[in-house]
Amino acid sequence: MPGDIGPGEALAPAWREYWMRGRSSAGFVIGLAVTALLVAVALVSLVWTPYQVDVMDIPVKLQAPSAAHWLGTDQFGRDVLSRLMAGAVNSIAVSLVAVGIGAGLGVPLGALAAARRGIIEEVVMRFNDFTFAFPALLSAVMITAILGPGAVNSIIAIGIFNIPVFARLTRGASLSLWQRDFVLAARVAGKGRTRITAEHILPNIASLLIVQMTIQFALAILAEAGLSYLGLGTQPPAPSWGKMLNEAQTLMYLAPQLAIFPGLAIMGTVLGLNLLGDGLRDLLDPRLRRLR
Amino acid sequence: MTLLSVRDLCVTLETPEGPAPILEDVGFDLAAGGSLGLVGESGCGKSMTALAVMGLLPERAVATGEIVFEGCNLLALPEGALCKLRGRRLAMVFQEPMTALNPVKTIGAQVAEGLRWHLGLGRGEAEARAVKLLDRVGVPRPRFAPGLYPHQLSGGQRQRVVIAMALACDPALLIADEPTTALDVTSQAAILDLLAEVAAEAGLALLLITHDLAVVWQNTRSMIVMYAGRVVERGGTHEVFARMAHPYSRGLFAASPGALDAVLPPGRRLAAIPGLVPDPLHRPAGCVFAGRCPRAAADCLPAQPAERRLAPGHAVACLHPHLEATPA
Amino acid sequence: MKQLVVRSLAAGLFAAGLLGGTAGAALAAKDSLTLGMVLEPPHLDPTAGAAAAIDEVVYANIFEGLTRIDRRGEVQPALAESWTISGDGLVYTFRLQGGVKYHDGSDFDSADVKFALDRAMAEDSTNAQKGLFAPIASVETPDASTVVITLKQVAGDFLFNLGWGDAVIVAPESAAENKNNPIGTGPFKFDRWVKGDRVEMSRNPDYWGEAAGLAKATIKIIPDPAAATAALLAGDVDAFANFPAPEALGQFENDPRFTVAVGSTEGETILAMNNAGAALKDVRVRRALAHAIDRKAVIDGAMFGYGTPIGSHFAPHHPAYVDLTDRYLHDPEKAKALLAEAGYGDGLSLSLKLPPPSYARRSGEVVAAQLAAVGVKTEIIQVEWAQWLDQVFKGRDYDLTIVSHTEPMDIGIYARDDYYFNYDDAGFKALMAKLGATLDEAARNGLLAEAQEKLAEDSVNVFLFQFAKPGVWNKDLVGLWENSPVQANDLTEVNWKE
Amino acid sequence: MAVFLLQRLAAFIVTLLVASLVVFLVMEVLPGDPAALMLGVSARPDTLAALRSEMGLDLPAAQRYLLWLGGLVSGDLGTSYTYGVPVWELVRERIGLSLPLALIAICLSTLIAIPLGVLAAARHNKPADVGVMGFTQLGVAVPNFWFAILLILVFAVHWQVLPAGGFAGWDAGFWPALKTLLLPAVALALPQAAILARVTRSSVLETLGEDYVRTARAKGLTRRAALWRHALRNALIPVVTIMGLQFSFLLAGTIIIENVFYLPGLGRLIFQAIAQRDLIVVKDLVILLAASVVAVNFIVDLLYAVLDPRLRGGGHAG
Amino acid sequence: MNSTAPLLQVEHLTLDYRLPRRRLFAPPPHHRALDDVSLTLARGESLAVVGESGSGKSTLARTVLALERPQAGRVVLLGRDVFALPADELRKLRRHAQMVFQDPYGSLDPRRKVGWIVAEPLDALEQGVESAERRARIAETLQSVGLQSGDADKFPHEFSGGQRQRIAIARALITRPALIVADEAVSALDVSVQAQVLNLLMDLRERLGLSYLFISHDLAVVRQVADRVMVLRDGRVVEEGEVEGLFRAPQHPYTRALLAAVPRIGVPRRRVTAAP
Repeated sequence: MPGDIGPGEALAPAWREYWMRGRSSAGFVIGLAVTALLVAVALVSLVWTPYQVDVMDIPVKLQAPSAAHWLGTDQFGRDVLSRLMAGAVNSIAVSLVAVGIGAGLGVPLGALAAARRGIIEEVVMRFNDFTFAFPALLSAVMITAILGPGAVNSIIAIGIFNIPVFARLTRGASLSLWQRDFVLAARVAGKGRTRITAEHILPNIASLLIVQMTIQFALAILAEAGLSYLGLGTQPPAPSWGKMLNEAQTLMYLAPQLAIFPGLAIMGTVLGLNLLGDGLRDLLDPRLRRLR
Repeated sequence: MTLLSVRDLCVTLETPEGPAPILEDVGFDLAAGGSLGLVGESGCGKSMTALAVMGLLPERAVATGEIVFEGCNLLALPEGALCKLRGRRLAMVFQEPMTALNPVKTIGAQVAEGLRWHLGLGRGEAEARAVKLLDRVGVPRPRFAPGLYPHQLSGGQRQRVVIAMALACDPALLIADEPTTALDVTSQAAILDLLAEVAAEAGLALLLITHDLAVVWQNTRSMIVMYAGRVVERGGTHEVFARMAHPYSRGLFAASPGALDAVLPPGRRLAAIPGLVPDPLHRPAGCVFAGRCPRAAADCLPAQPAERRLAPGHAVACLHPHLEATPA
Repeated sequence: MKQLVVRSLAAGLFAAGLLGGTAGAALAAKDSLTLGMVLEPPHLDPTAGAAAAIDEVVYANIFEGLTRIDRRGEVQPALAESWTISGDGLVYTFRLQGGVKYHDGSDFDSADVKFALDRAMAEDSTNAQKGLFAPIASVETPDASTVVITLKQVAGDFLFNLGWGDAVIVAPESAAENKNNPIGTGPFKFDRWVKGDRVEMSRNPDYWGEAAGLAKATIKIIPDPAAATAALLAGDVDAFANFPAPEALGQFENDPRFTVAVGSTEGETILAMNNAGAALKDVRVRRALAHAIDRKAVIDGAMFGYGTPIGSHFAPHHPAYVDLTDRYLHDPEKAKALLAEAGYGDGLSLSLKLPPPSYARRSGEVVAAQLAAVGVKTEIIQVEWAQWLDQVFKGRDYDLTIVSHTEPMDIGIYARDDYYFNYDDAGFKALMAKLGATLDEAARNGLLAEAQEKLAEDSVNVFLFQFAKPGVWNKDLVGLWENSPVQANDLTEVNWKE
Repeated sequence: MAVFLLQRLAAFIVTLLVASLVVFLVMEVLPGDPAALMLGVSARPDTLAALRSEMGLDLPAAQRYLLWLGGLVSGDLGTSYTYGVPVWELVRERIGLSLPLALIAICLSTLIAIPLGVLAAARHNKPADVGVMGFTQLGVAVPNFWFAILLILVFAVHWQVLPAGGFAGWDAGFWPALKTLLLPAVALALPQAAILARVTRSSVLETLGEDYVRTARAKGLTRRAALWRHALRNALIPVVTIMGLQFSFLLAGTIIIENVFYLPGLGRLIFQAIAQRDLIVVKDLVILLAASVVAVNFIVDLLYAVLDPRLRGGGHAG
Repeated sequence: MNSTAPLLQVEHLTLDYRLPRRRLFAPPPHHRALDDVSLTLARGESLAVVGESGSGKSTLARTVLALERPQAGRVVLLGRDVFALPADELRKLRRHAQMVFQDPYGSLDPRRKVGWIVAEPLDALEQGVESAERRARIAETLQSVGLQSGDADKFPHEFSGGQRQRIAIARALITRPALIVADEAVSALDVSVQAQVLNLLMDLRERLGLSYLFISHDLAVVRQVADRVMVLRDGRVVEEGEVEGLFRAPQHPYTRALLAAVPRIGVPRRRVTAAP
């Protein structure tokens, strides 16, 4: 929540400056607020939800929003609000790990390609082209066909397709940094490529990576929803927004709220993360007008 | 006859930290067919002056004062009328020939564009004129077909194309903003020669912006020296060089390694100006140069020194100017 | 809520300027029908595949057998005009219909029958129900309109079995091409198959029997329940004989444009258990699970009330049915007690593998919730059919699964060796052998009742409900089957009201 | 340029070869026996064996790979296990839907996105810009399958002006067929349009800051003329890249959208084929899709050369 | 180390850059950046390399510091052939040769504090420098280039271009090298600041006995700081000599054209014919 971070003296000067600048951007503030809300809701749902997430109460199924059930109930009489809240945990967890896999493998690969050039770069880039040649969703469908559907496997599927994104970005940004004089200076100073990568390249692309991570995070949430919608993602009874949409689709005519609320949740989250990403980009490095 | 008369030009730039004064009370005159050198270091506002005259200031900049060109105040003109003047009566050559040309259009089309736009010539006629212009600036057919793209030319050749574009509609004033800074020394000289030639031929006035005193000395009849957004010295080029009255002008002169056609004895140091140019947001109330000035006194601090006439056509904004001749 | 949401959505999208075109609801021509179906047949040869969808398109419409099963599930003459059975029940003599032609104009005679049956029985046959023909010893054709089939042993349901889609009569000239260009003798001719979308057929003018009421029938494949709902509402299809979204039925019932008919099927939906599993081999555990399940809640939750509770593996509409639903009443306390007795008082973890259909997935969720209430933790694993066949059916690598056994009169599966339930009971096998050798109706029914009792007693599986067949169609449409004694969409008698 | 293209071509072939191997191996480890699936639960082992040998599943893996690859090279895609028809026939039927759908979606998104993006850039920080950016933020955030559901709800169910799904077929006439593709195309196009509009905007903004635009303004061109004559073509270069990238996303999008609208297209065919273990169809389709992605990017490379003379080669004159 | 041997000896250096292929089956074309370049630099001597863009002067600078590998020729620093040395030996040698770059904005890592930047060669090249000594060396070096020791805790963006160039010089000095390669070290600076930095370079040379390999396109600057001048054109040495002699009586027509093109105060402009 924006109010939580006051213009306190405790903040480092740079962060304080960022905060002062960030506060003036409406998009950034909204994005930060939405993201913070999402995280807060997810955390709260771990200890408390209005109703138990998985407990069915079939007699009260498909109720419209009411005082008892703010967002109504689903086809098993479960409380939609509670499931949405718990679904946030699922979305965050899946996306976080998937983006973690993507960045964790993609960044080193990209950095390696930029640092070593030659055959290593060629191999990394061919791998990139190769994964890129398959529409991500198609590959995710195949991966889940082999490994079976499930949250873990959808994480793997989404994660794999984040690797080339980060590898490509890291390589591109690193290559231009390798042309910079301060890297040349470090080479003159006798530093090896690995050390230069760690001490100069990565710190300088960190903000770019952070921005890309928020974007990929948003995309991962969409991807998870899509996979769950196709029945390949999170498995019941664990709540997932995509799964909820899938289940709600045939009930659209009886209980449109069942389809509307999870859709809004996904949209709102992605919107918030994108706004946050844009805001961060402008904030951390206004010159980074990366293509989206 | 005065072609261009700039009076009390102030330009303020909106920045996140507040409005920054870039130009303060800049004024000068340029006669038809005359040549004026605008010299100063980076950040002194010389390029901003050129852009103000062209009406191409960045969106965040606000200009006040008067820029009277051929009798009308450009700052008061609506955008449409300005467009009719730009490229037609006013033309400009930029510093970076590498980026000043559109990479996806042929040089012929780019030179012809102004002709078609302002004079309404047809494609064929405009291109025929473009070929003549390119020939004039030293990019002749058949070695350089008008169908070439900018990336197929060297830096010097591109700058010639830019000059051809500027000359296309016979302007009355040509503004050249550091036209040779990005070029190799041999191309530099050739481009300066070309500019002087075409200006003389067409009788157009030249406003030459540069950081190089020697370029001003060789190419202009009068000059102004700018420092931190203000004019500190002005006059006929030869008069100013003969007696560089402002301590800044003199410091600049002494610091230029090639200023004197003599070699300092081994071990002798250049006369560096100590300190830094003040940041536009934190300019001192008094003389902007006082902080770095060897002659500064207490009276320099309270208020901006008014311009003082030293000789006909030679004025300086300093309370303690050098009155002796420049050591040569 | 609903109206409000839809209106504001409509307004929003209209404002966005996305609306193009005008209302163009063309009136359905009165002699053609578009019937929705969930699964697309992989091909159109009923003698070479197990998919119910094949029969649902071609059976009784394009292909016919010697006998046919009518809408009440009774055996009727078809290509065989009549038959006689020898006293020992081993020799069947069929008299064939005269003047029957295939759609390609060739004539039908007894040689075709022999060809078709021999082909199905052959060593390299790829007939999915080869077992149907197992009792046959020989097929002979004394003349062009007579077929004599001799059996190895008495088979009580032989005539019924000949009415299956897998036993239809095909011609030697066209048999090889039937997968894509089915040539049969039925009242409809195959026109074309736009794969992934629809199968089109039209009235066979040369049909030997009474001509079909419809000039044209299109079977449209709509795999998604939501899309099915939308397609009906939008008038893209006229009928769904087996509508896949029970949750939406209430809405169609309230809509004067539609008729909703809930019929019965041969589908027993069961929570199948691996009787050889570490915990599940203990009958107390199996009984505990049976007590843990509230069938009513499963039917309400998963099927929106459509379905009949069953207590054994038997269809309630069958004369031999015994109601055993009170054998294991919903009683969580008793379930816990039984589990404790079996040594699982601290809980039990089981896998629950669910195939794709929504009845299985939804029932699975309800079942999992109910089992959780008695301390049985289930891990739901959703599988595709291919995986289900591989892992559950063939590999028997599962604890629990939910599936509907849709074949008619299939209680015999419990007597099969190595069947996926791992229920290996000599007593039951003996019972089935005895049934196979019994022809007398009353005696058969007695044996069947005994078999039902036995399965319930051993709590082999948790028997959930008999699958309902919710049909939704345009109120002006008559003649569609309400029940589904065999997997078929017999369109012979379908017509539009005047 | 020609060398560059040949090198790309070689890289593409290698990519496709590797892809074919990977796809083949993936299909090998895919659990589930296609023969068992076709014959169902009552099948007997001898029946299964007969079918497996009919389908060629009893050959060693390496031999099957080479047979398949050889078939691909000679244009023979093999025969579908389930449908029993040549895969090429299936593809031909479906591509008549998927390709027009993708093209309509691309056209639609381009027609929406580029003007919006240019408008936003031209009115940088003005209300029009803020509005366009808001729209694009929403467009990027909306899951396309959800948007598709909303479209059905409004246009097919509420107003009943457009069909809820299905494909009339081109033989039903151009307009009826187009009508059935309209909603799917819109659902596919909107998120793409949002992304494209953002790219266009930032690209145009970037080129508007270039020196040559200032040069054009110094020639007397109005802001608008400088934008259309000088900034746009340069700005289109990154836009074309993104359009190339989008093709891949569009293919992925069709898998979901074709499911929502029950369209018999390639996306659903592949989804179905995976479920039915029609391995040959899956393998062929994956390779075809990969090849089309690669081909589209090849076309993008060619387009670059059209847009950017610097890539056309030709050395320095003089 | 033999003290009579020259500090740096470059022998017949030839370096090609590969260009993209133009035809598939032809070998890729080369651009010859350095063509048989030789030079000798004595201790305490300052040699300027001048030339226009593309003349190969920056490539020469990088090759001397073993940042590029030539196709032919040797670079001998302090008697050791840098391209024949194993990697760790080369690293040890690096502390004797450091570099100052053209762009004072690009040559300092914006994410690092000045102290870290200045100490970088020390950290990389000299093992076991204690933190107190390290601090002292940073402070001392900063002071020697006219900055304050407290500046070590600031970031580069808090400094002006001239000050940044001082930081870059401090970084080059911290390992107390014998040779400094200055690649256009003052050409990005304004005239008044340029004079400050040139003066600093001259002071340091006197105080520390440094040798400079001074790469520049600006003949006027070169004249101020160099003992000897070497003129490069298209990768080849066209003329070399004592600075005074070369400026007063250039032998090669290209050198003459270069000199003639420099604008000078007090000398009326005369038409030059640009060298083709």
